Amino acid sequence: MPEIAVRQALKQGLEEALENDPRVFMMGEDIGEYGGAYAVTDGFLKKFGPERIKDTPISEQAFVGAGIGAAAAGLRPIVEFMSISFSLVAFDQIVNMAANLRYMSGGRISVPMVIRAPTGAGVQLAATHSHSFETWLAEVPGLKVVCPSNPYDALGLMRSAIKDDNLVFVAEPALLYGARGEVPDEYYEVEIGKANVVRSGTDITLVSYGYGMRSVNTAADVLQQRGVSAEVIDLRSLSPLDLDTVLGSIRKTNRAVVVDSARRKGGVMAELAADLQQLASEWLDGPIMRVGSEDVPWPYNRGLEQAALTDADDVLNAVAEGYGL
Amino acid sequence: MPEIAVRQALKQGLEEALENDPRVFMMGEDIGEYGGAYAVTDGFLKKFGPERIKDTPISEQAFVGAGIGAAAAGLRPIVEFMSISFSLVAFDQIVNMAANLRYMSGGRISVPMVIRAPTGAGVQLAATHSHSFETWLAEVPGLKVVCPSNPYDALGLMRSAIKDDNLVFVAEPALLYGARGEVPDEYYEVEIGKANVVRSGTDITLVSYGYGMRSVNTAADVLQQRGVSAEVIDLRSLSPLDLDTVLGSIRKTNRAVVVDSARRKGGVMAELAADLQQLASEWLDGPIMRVGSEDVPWPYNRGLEQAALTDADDVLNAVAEGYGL
Amino acid sequence: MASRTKPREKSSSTDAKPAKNGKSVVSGRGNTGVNAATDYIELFRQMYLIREFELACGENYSKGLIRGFLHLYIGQEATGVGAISTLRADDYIVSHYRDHGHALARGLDVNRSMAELFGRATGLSKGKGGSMHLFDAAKGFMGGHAIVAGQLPLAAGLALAQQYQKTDALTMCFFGDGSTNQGVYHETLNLAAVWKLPVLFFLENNMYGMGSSIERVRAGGIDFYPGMATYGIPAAEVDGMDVLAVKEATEYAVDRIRKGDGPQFIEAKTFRFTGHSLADGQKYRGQEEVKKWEQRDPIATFPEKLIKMGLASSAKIEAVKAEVSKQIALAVKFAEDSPEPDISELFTDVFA
Amino acid sequence: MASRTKPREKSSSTDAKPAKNGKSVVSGRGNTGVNAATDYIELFRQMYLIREFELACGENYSKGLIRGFLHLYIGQEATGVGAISTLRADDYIVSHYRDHGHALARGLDVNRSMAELFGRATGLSKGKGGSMHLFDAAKGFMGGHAIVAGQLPLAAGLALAQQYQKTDALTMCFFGDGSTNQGVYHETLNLAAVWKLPVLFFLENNMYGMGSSIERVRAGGIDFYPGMATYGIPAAEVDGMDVLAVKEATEYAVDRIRKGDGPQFIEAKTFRFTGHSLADGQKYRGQEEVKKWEQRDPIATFPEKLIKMGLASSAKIEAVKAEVSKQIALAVKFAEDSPEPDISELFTDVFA
Ligand SMILES: Cc1ncc(C[n+]2csc(CCOP(=O)(O)OP(=O)(O)O)c2C)c(N)n1
Ligand SMILES: Cc1ncc(C[n+]2csc(CCOP(=O)(O)OP(=O)(O)O)c2C)c(N)n1
Ligand SMILES: [Mg+2]
Ligand SMILES: [Mg+2]
Repeated sequence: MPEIAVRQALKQGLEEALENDPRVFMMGEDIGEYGGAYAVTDGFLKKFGPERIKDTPISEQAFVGAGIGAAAAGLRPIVEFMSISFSLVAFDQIVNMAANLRYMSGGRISVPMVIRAPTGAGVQLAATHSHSFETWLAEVPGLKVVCPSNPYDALGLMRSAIKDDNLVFVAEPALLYGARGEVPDEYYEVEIGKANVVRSGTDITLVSYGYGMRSVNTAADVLQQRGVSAEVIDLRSLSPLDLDTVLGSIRKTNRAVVVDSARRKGGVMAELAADLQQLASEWLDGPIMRVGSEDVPWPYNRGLEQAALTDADDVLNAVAEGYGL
Repeated sequence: MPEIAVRQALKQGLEEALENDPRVFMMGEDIGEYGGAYAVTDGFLKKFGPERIKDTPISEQAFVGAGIGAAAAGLRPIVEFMSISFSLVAFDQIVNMAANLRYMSGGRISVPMVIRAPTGAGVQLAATHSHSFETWLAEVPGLKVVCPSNPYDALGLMRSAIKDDNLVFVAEPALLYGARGEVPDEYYEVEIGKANVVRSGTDITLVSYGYGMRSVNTAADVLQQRGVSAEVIDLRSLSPLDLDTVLGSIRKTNRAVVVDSARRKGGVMAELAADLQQLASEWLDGPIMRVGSEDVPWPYNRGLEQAALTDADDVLNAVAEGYGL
Repeated sequence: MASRTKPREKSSSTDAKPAKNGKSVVSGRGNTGVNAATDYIELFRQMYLIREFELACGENYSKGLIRGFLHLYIGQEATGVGAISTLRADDYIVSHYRDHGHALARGLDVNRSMAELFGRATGLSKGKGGSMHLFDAAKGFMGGHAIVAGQLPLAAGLALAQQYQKTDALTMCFFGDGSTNQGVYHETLNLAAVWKLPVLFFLENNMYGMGSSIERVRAGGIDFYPGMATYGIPAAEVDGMDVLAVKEATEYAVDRIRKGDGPQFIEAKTFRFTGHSLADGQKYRGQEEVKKWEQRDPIATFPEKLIKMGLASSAKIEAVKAEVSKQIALAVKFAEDSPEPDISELFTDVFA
Repeated sequence: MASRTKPREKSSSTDAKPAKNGKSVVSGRGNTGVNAATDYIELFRQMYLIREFELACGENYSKGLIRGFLHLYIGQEATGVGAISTLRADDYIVSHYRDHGHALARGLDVNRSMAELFGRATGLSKGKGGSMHLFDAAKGFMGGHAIVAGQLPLAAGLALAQQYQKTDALTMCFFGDGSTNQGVYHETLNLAAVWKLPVLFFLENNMYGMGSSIERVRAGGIDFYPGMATYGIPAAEVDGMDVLAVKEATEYAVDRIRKGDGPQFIEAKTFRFTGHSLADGQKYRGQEEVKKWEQRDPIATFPEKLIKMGLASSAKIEAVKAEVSKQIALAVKFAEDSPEPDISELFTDVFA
């Protein structure tokens, strides 16, 4: 199997769709002539032309809203935010318009659309540019949210997202665009709403997604050296959330730590921990331990930023504190 | 003690501040000539004049941002959103500008400002007009968020909010503007960040805030009739969250149900439940039970809306399911 | 204030052809389909239908049978009816929360519209949307949107699809004067112009956004159409109390859009005779101003004109009125008799 | 494209007095305080300081000592220096992420500015803000903001406070051509005009927003100032490569604002000689266009002009250059030698 980077996997997913489905087109700031801020769409303008690769003004509300309208009319728009931090100015369109259209129209209008955006801190862009708003969007009924942690999932989730008849938000960890991994030549999809047991184990369940998988995988390695067998789960999909897979694992391990590289407060892991402790209370040997980044605005300085960011030590500390392992 | 409505209590808090502090002024849509969508500012324009009671265009980004700037320059603006649902178009200003200014300026700039807005579902305004975005704002470092459930707290929290040197978001439950209660003539404040043990009990801790207190209080009455003594806690402040008061109560009752009238998924109660189960694990006889409204867009039809909205029965069911009481 | 309180009768424009108080309403330019008004009587019937519908809504709001926010279209009937009469079945319409008039002019089922306001299972959206969110996708009526100006990019997107699919269909988007102060309005006008989208931006300037008169919230004066030059969008002003003038101005703009000229902007000067919503005590304006505009009530002036011109008898007018009144009474009855949605409906239509 | 690629030299305006290529830079109109440029040499010194600062930044970015996004001001020096030279100590300045030039023109400490870019404890914000978020509240420099156009309402609010406190101070707000497509831009212009706020909207039109030339993202053409009539805001265009022209146009606008006339708008036509940020390969534009503008480089043309006019000797110019180069070298050294912030700083400055 060829090894490619997440960036290429995403590109492949987009390119396939553009080739195979004339309803698919893309919009975003500088995705065309500039080639995309993270080079995911590099070369697309030349290949598919300006009608399908649409450079937009810096008008997030207008072009996301236009994507919603085009989707409501039966097209399959893919909209890129240059950063998930900039999605906030367009939140009303996503949360109030896209997520509610189907419900308010009594099921007559769908919004088959993909929004993609780099997400997360870690590259010293400071407080305004390091957000992880996918954790908020994952709470909104009517939206689906996915977040890949590797090239295989990036391609498989992108394929499913584009085929989905709902708005699917693809949060792309900015720190992982260059991360490499194997991707089969044969066609496959990754189902939205299914978590992935990345590594099976018997002593403790570690759950994360996106960039958080780095810390969790490293922690699992360390634990293994200590003779502790960790089961590692990559959620992949933040909404719908695959509780069953996690519950099944906890039933086996009786212990769980949930880990986010976004801030600790609120978000996906608060939701997950709150649900798990309720649903798995009879199997748990201790509390669900929750790990996340510090609850402060993201600082520019590298040392401070790294101190704020979740790492493998944070995971190991939680394992020790919660379960004495 | 005179009995007044929440609407009047809020009005009194605002009026006092306008009278006593020349730095205080108000901005918002139709707060002046129209008298305010919920009549909280009725009569203010005549009393304080157009320089201090500023009717704004329908430009939430601009006038909230202008409030932030005025606060940064040392004034004490109070900004009203006609509905918290409309705050979303201005989220970037609140989340990226107001919350980060102090951090990014190395502590040199503060934003002593109050934003107030009616919040919540229940009056058949349907999907776009029934949000409870205070649950998102409560996750943002740099912001404080309070939500009163009665006239006493409404006045006391408003006083503290206006005196606070940070941005304090006052979420006012739309269904409670007419709710009456006693308010002393003597000056008092309600400290931001302190929960209130509304009723003490020994068997189970029920936690909520804002409109959710209705369901919780009713449930506590029913439980009392059944011989179950519930301790009832009103959070009042969603950020900072007063974990100590809740933990102290659980230490005594060994049981807890957390209740939100906003949607169940995510939000304040996911955060609280996730923390409590971790911090109170040794005292708990069962899982933290979480209750909230249905995870669907808010429907217009009254029967559907009421079915979606958290009520006392939901609380009682959770008490029974979690603890067999 | 004078400029605001005096209703205007003339039309003017920056680029588009000025609308005259035209005569020929039967334009024949492909007005087939959904609800093309083929004669004067039909225009009157639609306006009267809207008026009676709104009066019935007000009544049933007082009775508590309609709830939430209710925004009536009374006074603005000539605008929506004149504009929408120019459309084809494959065009889209996007509206805001003051949407009853647009919905009825588009020919949405009167019974199901009323039932939606009553929140019943037979409503257009099974009672999930209510007054502010009327939808009928099959008729290209894409809502009913209650976040001020939030509907504009949706309209641009529908138009983008029409352009992408290489049709000559278009999207007509209604919005109010107050909504122009929302940032997304500015963004959408520019985007539509840059991409030459087939969208007609239709401003119903009724002089107030809730309790705020234009002068109090806009520095550029009460006329919006001149500023369209900044976006490179041709713009015209029209007398929104004159259904024929509205129709003619709109036909001209619609024609240009179908030819691929890109977006057009029409500003109709009009007035809502009642409060912003049923909760509005109208403390912010005097009754003389309202009275002045009421003298130009299209429901009264248009049939008078028809009779004077010999185009309709007063008997015919009365017959139309009687028929409409009956229809509205039946719609109210239909709504009242309709069942509430089943509680299971709470969970449907969230995802496709 | 021609109109874009040819740098303009003339100034024009809709309402405000056209800026001539003035002579008298020592205006004496209350220019006391922070950083009033009292003579031509000082203007040159500031421009050269910015240029050298930016070159040093680029170098240290390559070395990995400066990280995150880095946007240089190279080519635009005449704009910021000319504009800011007109301000008083009690005026505010608000900038965007391309803020180094504005910060230095305002007289922010060079060492602490550089240290902030290095993320050190001695930085203006202790290393928490970085290049895009320079602040010095004591000097009225209110940031450095990285959400496009997000700084505009902040500026309006600072001006609102100045008005509320009945001072004749004002707020100068910088933003780029690309930012005008953001909704909040539209909202803020209108709000400031309705309330007659003492704010100077200063557009640095450098022809591109990241990789997008104006024509590709704006339907109204490359001139923004004519559209200000829609907001009732007086507007002028000025040659942003000519520091004296910028200074004079700005003085005129500043004067009117201090007299209580409300907001003013200045559009300076200028050009960034380098990429949008250090990550930009500039695939979207040709080097001839850049070359053309480089011929008008204010760092070269202004001293030439001074020498030709006999207002400065080339020895003096060289002396200034040498002094500035030394200052920048010292600033880099200061930054390099400064300590990293203590990890405890992570948790400070979140709440007051
Ligand atoms: C973003 C947002 N802000 C505020 C409101 C509340 N609101 C609803 S309608 C309205 C007035 C709109 O006036 P206009 O656009 O002139 O339309 P009209 O009601 O006159 O038809 C306001 C302020 C809202 N729905 N959305
Ligand atoms: C809301 C938002 N969208 C997108 C961006 C990414 N971005 C940063 S700068 C920029 C270009 C801005 O161009 P312009 O306003 O002309 O300023 P210039 O860089 O030319 O000085 C873009 C698109 C952002 N920071 N914020
Ligand atoms: Mg209006
Ligand atoms: Mg630019």
